[in-house]
Amino acid sequence: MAKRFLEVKGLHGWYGESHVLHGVDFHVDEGEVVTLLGRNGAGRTSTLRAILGLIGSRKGSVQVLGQETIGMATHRIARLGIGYCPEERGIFSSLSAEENLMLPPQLGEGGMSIDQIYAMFPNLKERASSQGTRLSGGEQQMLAVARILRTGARLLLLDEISEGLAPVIVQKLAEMVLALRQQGYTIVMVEQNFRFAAPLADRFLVMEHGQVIQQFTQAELPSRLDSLHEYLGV
Amino acid sequence: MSNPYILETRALTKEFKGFVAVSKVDLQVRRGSIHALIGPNGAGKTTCFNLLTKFLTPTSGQILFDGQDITNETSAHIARRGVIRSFQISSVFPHLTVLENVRVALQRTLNNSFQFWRSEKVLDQLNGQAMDLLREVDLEKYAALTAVELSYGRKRALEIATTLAMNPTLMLLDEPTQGMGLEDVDRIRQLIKKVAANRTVLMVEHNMSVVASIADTITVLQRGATLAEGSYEQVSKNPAVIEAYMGSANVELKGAH
Amino acid sequence: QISGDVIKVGIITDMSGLYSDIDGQGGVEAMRMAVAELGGAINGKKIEILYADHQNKADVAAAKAREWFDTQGVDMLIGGTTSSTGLAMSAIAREKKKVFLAVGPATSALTNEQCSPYTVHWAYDTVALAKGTGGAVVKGGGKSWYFLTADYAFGTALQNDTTAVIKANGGTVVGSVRHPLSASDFSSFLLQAQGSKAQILGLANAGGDTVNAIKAANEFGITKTMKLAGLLMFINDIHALGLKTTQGMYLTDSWYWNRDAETRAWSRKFFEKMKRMPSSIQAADYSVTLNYLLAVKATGSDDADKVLAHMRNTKVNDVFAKGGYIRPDGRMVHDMYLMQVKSPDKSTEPWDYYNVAQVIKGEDAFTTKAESKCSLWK
Amino acid sequence: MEIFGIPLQAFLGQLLLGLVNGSFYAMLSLGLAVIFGLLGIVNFAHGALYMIGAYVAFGLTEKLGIGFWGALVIAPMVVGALGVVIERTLLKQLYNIDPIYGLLLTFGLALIAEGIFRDQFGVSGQQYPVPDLLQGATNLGFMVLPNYRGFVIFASLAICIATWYLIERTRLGSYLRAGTENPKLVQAFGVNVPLMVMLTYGAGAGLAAIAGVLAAPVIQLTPLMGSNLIIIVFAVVVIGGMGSIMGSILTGLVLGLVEGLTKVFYPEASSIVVFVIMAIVLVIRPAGLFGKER
Amino acid sequence: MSALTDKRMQTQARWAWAAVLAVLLAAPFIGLYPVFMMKALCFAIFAVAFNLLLGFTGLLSFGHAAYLGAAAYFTGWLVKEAGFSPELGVLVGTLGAGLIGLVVGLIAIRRQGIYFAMITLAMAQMVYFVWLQAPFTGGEDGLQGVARGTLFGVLPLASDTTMYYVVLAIFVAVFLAVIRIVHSPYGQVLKAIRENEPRAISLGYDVDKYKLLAFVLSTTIAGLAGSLKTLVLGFATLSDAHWSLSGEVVLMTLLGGMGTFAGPVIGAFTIIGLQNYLADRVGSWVTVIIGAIFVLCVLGFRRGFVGELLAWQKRRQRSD
Ligand SMILES: Nc1ncnc2c1ncn2[C@@H]1O[C@H](COP(=O)(O)OP(=O)(O)OP(=O)(O)O)[C@@H](O)[C@H]1O
Ligand SMILES: Nc1ncnc2c1ncn2[C@@H]1O[C@H](COP(=O)(O)OP(=O)(O)OP(=O)(O)O)[C@@H](O)[C@H]1O
Ligand SMILES: CC(C)C[C@H](N)C(=O)O
Ligand SMILES: [Mg+2]
Ligand SMILES: [Mg+2]
Repeated sequence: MAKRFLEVKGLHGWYGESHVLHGVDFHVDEGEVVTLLGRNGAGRTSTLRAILGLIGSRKGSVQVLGQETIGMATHRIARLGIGYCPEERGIFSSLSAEENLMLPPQLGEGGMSIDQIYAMFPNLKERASSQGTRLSGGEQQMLAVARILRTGARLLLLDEISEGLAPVIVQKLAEMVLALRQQGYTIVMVEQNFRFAAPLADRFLVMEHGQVIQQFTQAELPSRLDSLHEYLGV
Repeated sequence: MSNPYILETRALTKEFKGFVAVSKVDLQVRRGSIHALIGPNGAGKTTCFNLLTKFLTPTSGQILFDGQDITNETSAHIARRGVIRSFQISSVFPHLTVLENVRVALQRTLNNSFQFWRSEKVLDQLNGQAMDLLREVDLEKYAALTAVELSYGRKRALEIATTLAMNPTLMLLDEPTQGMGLEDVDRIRQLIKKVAANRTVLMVEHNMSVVASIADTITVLQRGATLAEGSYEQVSKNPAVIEAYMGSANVELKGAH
Repeated sequence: QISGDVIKVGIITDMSGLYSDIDGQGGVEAMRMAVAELGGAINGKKIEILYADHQNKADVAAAKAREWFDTQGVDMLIGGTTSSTGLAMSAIAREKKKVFLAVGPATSALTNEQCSPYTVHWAYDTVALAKGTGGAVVKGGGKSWYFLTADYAFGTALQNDTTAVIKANGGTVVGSVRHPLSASDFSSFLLQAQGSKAQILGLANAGGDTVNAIKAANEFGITKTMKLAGLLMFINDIHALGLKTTQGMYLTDSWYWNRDAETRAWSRKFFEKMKRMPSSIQAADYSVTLNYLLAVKATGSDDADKVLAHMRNTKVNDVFAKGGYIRPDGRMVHDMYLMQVKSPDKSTEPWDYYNVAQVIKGEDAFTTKAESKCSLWK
Repeated sequence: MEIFGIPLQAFLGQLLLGLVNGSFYAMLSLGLAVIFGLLGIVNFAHGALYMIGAYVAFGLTEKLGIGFWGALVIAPMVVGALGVVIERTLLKQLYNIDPIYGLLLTFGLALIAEGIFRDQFGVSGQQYPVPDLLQGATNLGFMVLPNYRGFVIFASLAICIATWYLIERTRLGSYLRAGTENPKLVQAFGVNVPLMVMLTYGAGAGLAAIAGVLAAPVIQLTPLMGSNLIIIVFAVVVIGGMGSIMGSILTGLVLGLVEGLTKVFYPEASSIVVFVIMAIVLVIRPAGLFGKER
Repeated sequence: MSALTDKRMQTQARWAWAAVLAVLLAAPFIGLYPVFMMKALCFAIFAVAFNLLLGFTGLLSFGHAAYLGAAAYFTGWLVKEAGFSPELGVLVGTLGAGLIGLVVGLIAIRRQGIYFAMITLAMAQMVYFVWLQAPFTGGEDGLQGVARGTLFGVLPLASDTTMYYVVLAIFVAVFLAVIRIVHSPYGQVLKAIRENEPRAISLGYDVDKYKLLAFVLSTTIAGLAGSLKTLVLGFATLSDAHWSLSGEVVLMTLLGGMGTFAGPVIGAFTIIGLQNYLADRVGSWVTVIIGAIFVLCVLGFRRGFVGELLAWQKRRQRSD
């Protein structure tokens, strides 16, 4: 059996006084690609943020490679080998595109080289010296994904990475995810864009009201389409 | 009217420190149509919008609205002419009620916005009109809530209602369905179609299914310049567009969003 | 008839700023010495001392004075340092018809344009300083002057009064530069002064400002080309600068602790409490309190008009002044002293700093009737 | 020799003194820019920290007999430590709210510091001696320049350039810049942001203290010396635009010179010239000379 | 919140106001020192003006003393040197402050947020230096001995009690005027601008003009406070224009509750009272105490007295 990379048990999360995660349970094995599905506001982003300790407060258990992270500072959790691409992209305006790219510190072996990254996203090379937030919406999205590929993180948390990208690029991203899977990366994706996510994931989790309400594998997908339709309007 | 185009640009160009983001674009938006602006990321779509509404100043070129040169007018002026934009990220007045959100937009027509000595009760005459607009976007139930309390899709709807309140001749929508679940996408798509009945819409959109179903004309930008223009059928068959934007697996990804 | 059954005397002065050494806590102590001398009470009515810090701000002084007269029943107010506050308090006292005894303020306006029947100016004024030091320097050959002036009532008055003396003695004034009260850095003002090529740099300022100006002038080598004339210098300033820097300078003051046996005896008592010798102003604080209280005792009343009438008819004879008297314009006329700072080797003990070069008779020191613009003295 | 009817001597002299003042503006606006840049807080207490730096040096010399050079090292460390405490206990609670509260909080801190020092030292000036090594003056022909003031110019330039290099050209610097915009995210990349922020405020406070120690021998130490200066420094920052470190350094120096010039030609205006320039710059370039377009 | 509880709160507020007004009306007869009360009322006007800008427009002006000071000087000079009647002196002083506000506003409005605060502070400091050097202000000495004169040629103001009622009447008028401004069509637009400026622009509002009007209104009222203060106390000095006063008015507003109507008034009375009470007792520690209140307010009391009270009432109602 593959190693457990991430184990989430009974995770509750709050933003200030509002309780948004109500006991999330799931796990991700090393080398797996898992997609979180759900309607707007179901709590998918919050789940990713909670894994890194980025939301107001959290309770329950989140183990990364067997280590309990509740109560750990965010930067120490990240150092366990997690790369995060946030929903709102988080490009820094005081840094150039290239500085943005180079910003995240090295977390481990085997990250992509700059040349590989530029080969994948030629736009970024061209705009390398531009101020980060001057890039177009889509370029910023590319940058946000690209910069965590450099760090050697083995678990990638990708929030809506196909958002706002031209179909060509979406297609490229799909290829990229597949390639990463090939290389043994562990990936947790949040996707609105079901068609994009469908062929990529090993497993799907459906969230509703801050809980995981369904789980199934790629193989089970065809048989689940109907019930998915009900939840997601797919 | 003699001029079939509500909006025209002539060789519109924007340079950022030597980088040409928009290059000699001649855009012609036909009165009463839904016009989509698409193109790869970084093609200059948002920049174009910013130029049209004067959030950025063009490096060169001209902008004509209804045949009149508006290149040198300020943002507020242009808005008052009836060119209203929505933002890529949702933009409402969070702590005003839904009704007040719309009313603030209607208020301009009363020309009393500098009257600090009158009671705000004079604004109540606008409530009926505001409710009508909310009804149009299915928000009348929420009229008394503050805008923060709305879900994402409803915020976008509110934004459109507010925009409609300005009685815009030309609406500029920047990726109106971005970040929405499928349900909401459909709601917004229908809404756009509905409100476009008697006005012009210019929109940026990556969601091809939306574009395909409602756009009358499509302009494809690439590297700041026009690559192709025409109906969805024409444009989507254009090899250059497929190459630059749709991608090879066009057919498969068409409905990807 | 003592109002409120207690005699309240107050002082509003600089308790924390650049003039606080000259008056401040020491001034309050001097008042206490006077009260103690009368046994702390007159005819069984207790004497109470109030003090407050005006931070050299006229508005603070005026507001405090008004509040004291309105709500505290203060009978007599001593004006501590700073002319602008003095003028402000004088106006309030006049409105409230209460005794105001100006000690620290230097401006001659208190007994001139702005004289008041309720104000007596006790120790010194800018006219006396101008005639004393200004006159001595011009006569000693310093004919062309440039002023470094503190930018408020006192500086202006001192510059004007000194200018008049210089002109009368055949000298000229080539220019002036104004600096804010309590300036932090004098270097650029001094460069301006140096550009003027005048012989004498007249320092129309006081306290910490004078001390710092003199120091900076040394630092920038200005003392090599110009001679400094400190128009108002107190013993505390000499103490701060040291004799090495100040030797040979002329200055005018209303009192010197080391003048005779009587002053020495009183000063040593003061020294025990304050660990420094009294300034002329502190001595005057004592004198003014004592004379006021004596007048209250004599008239048996703290009514302003009665007490003042008595004071006007009585000579001042105490450790501060001999044979002093109050003129109709409110000036207390007494002798002034032109002094020269000793060289370090001539100084026999700590605080032994001056030789008295000349005693200026009261009649010669202050404004004359002909010069006066006071309507009360016509 | 004369320039526009002004003796060359006076002219150059005032310029040089202006440069000394400009050095202080530069150092303070630099620290302000660093703290604002990295913490998003307009540090009104900057003036107070500068004042405290000067007084700590004063105390070290008067009470402990440690000389200027020792004070120049120790005082910034003491004030830096104070900064760290302030950051940990107070500022930390303000990071996610309107930056205006940061301004108000530090304003309150400035008042507290001012009050305490006023109680201890009064408002009258204290003297701090020039270090022996830099005693005396050099006759430059057109003026006598006290050696110490020349030293101030060089020292502050060196400090400014070192800081600029650290922030704009090193990896640590890029963490700092990114951290200001989105500290949570930078932390999510594995950087220890809380530590970084704390040290930054400490360093900013230390910078102010260095300026304070350098200033101690040339001006009167008063509890108010900081707040009077900080407002001018605010104007300097607005003129330069908070966007760039280099911008604040250059603007500081240049405005010092301009002030010096004004003292030659129209002394009455010298205290307002910086503000007038600020108004003009705002009309022409609202983002400031070096500020980035919004 | 239901309409019913809303009503109930309104009635409660009415009663509270009536009680406050009664106390204010009776003040001179229940042993409150009228000069103190007048000073506090002047500062209450000042704080109310400031709050119009900070609380209701979202602009932090850190140099509001400039306008109070300007009006103080104008009125002082006009009444003392030019022989104006008090009403005319106050009127011209007030408008003069508004005019300076207009000029400063035109410059400061170009930047937002924290920059706006810094620019207003710097401009105020510039104005301060102008007063310091201008020939008619008396420099460090200030203008002293400004007589109160006779109001409209019939009502002599020399008596503190008479003057007090005049000040009180003006205060009440200003207070009501500010409520009206906030609840006017203009106020509605201001609110929208404060909430989301880019959106307001895109709706065709020329936001700079609206902000400028708010700035001018606020500075004008601040001027009124300064003019009155000069008449009450009889002097105008640099302290009226000093930055520390600008800081104090921020504190008054913050402490009382910004964005509320009663807050600034309560804040003004608290701070002025505190200063008066403490000044003789603790000396320079007053500054420390004021600073500490600032810090505490920012850290844990951002809604101020009134804001906390309202929040508490709301919470109580929800749990009802
Ligand atoms: N910063 C916040 N403060 C308070 N509530 C929040 C915050 N962020 C999210 N929420 C709430 O938490 C719930 C879950 O939000 P989350 O962003 O995790 O949803 P999601 O599934 O990612 O949806 P989306 O498709 O909109 O990104 C929503 O109800 C949302 O309103
Ligand atoms: N202010 C700016 N300064 C410098 N370059 C800019 C600026 N704004 C945009 N650009 C550049 O101009 C190009 C066009 O940007 P624009 O935002 O218009 O793209 P877009 O077509 O909207 O793309 P997307 O679909 O990804 O949002 C991009 O390469 C971007 O980096
Ligand atoms: C005590 C003095 C230094 C005060 C000064 N002579 C003045 O009148 O302002
Ligand atoms: Mg999400
Ligand atoms: Mg875009």
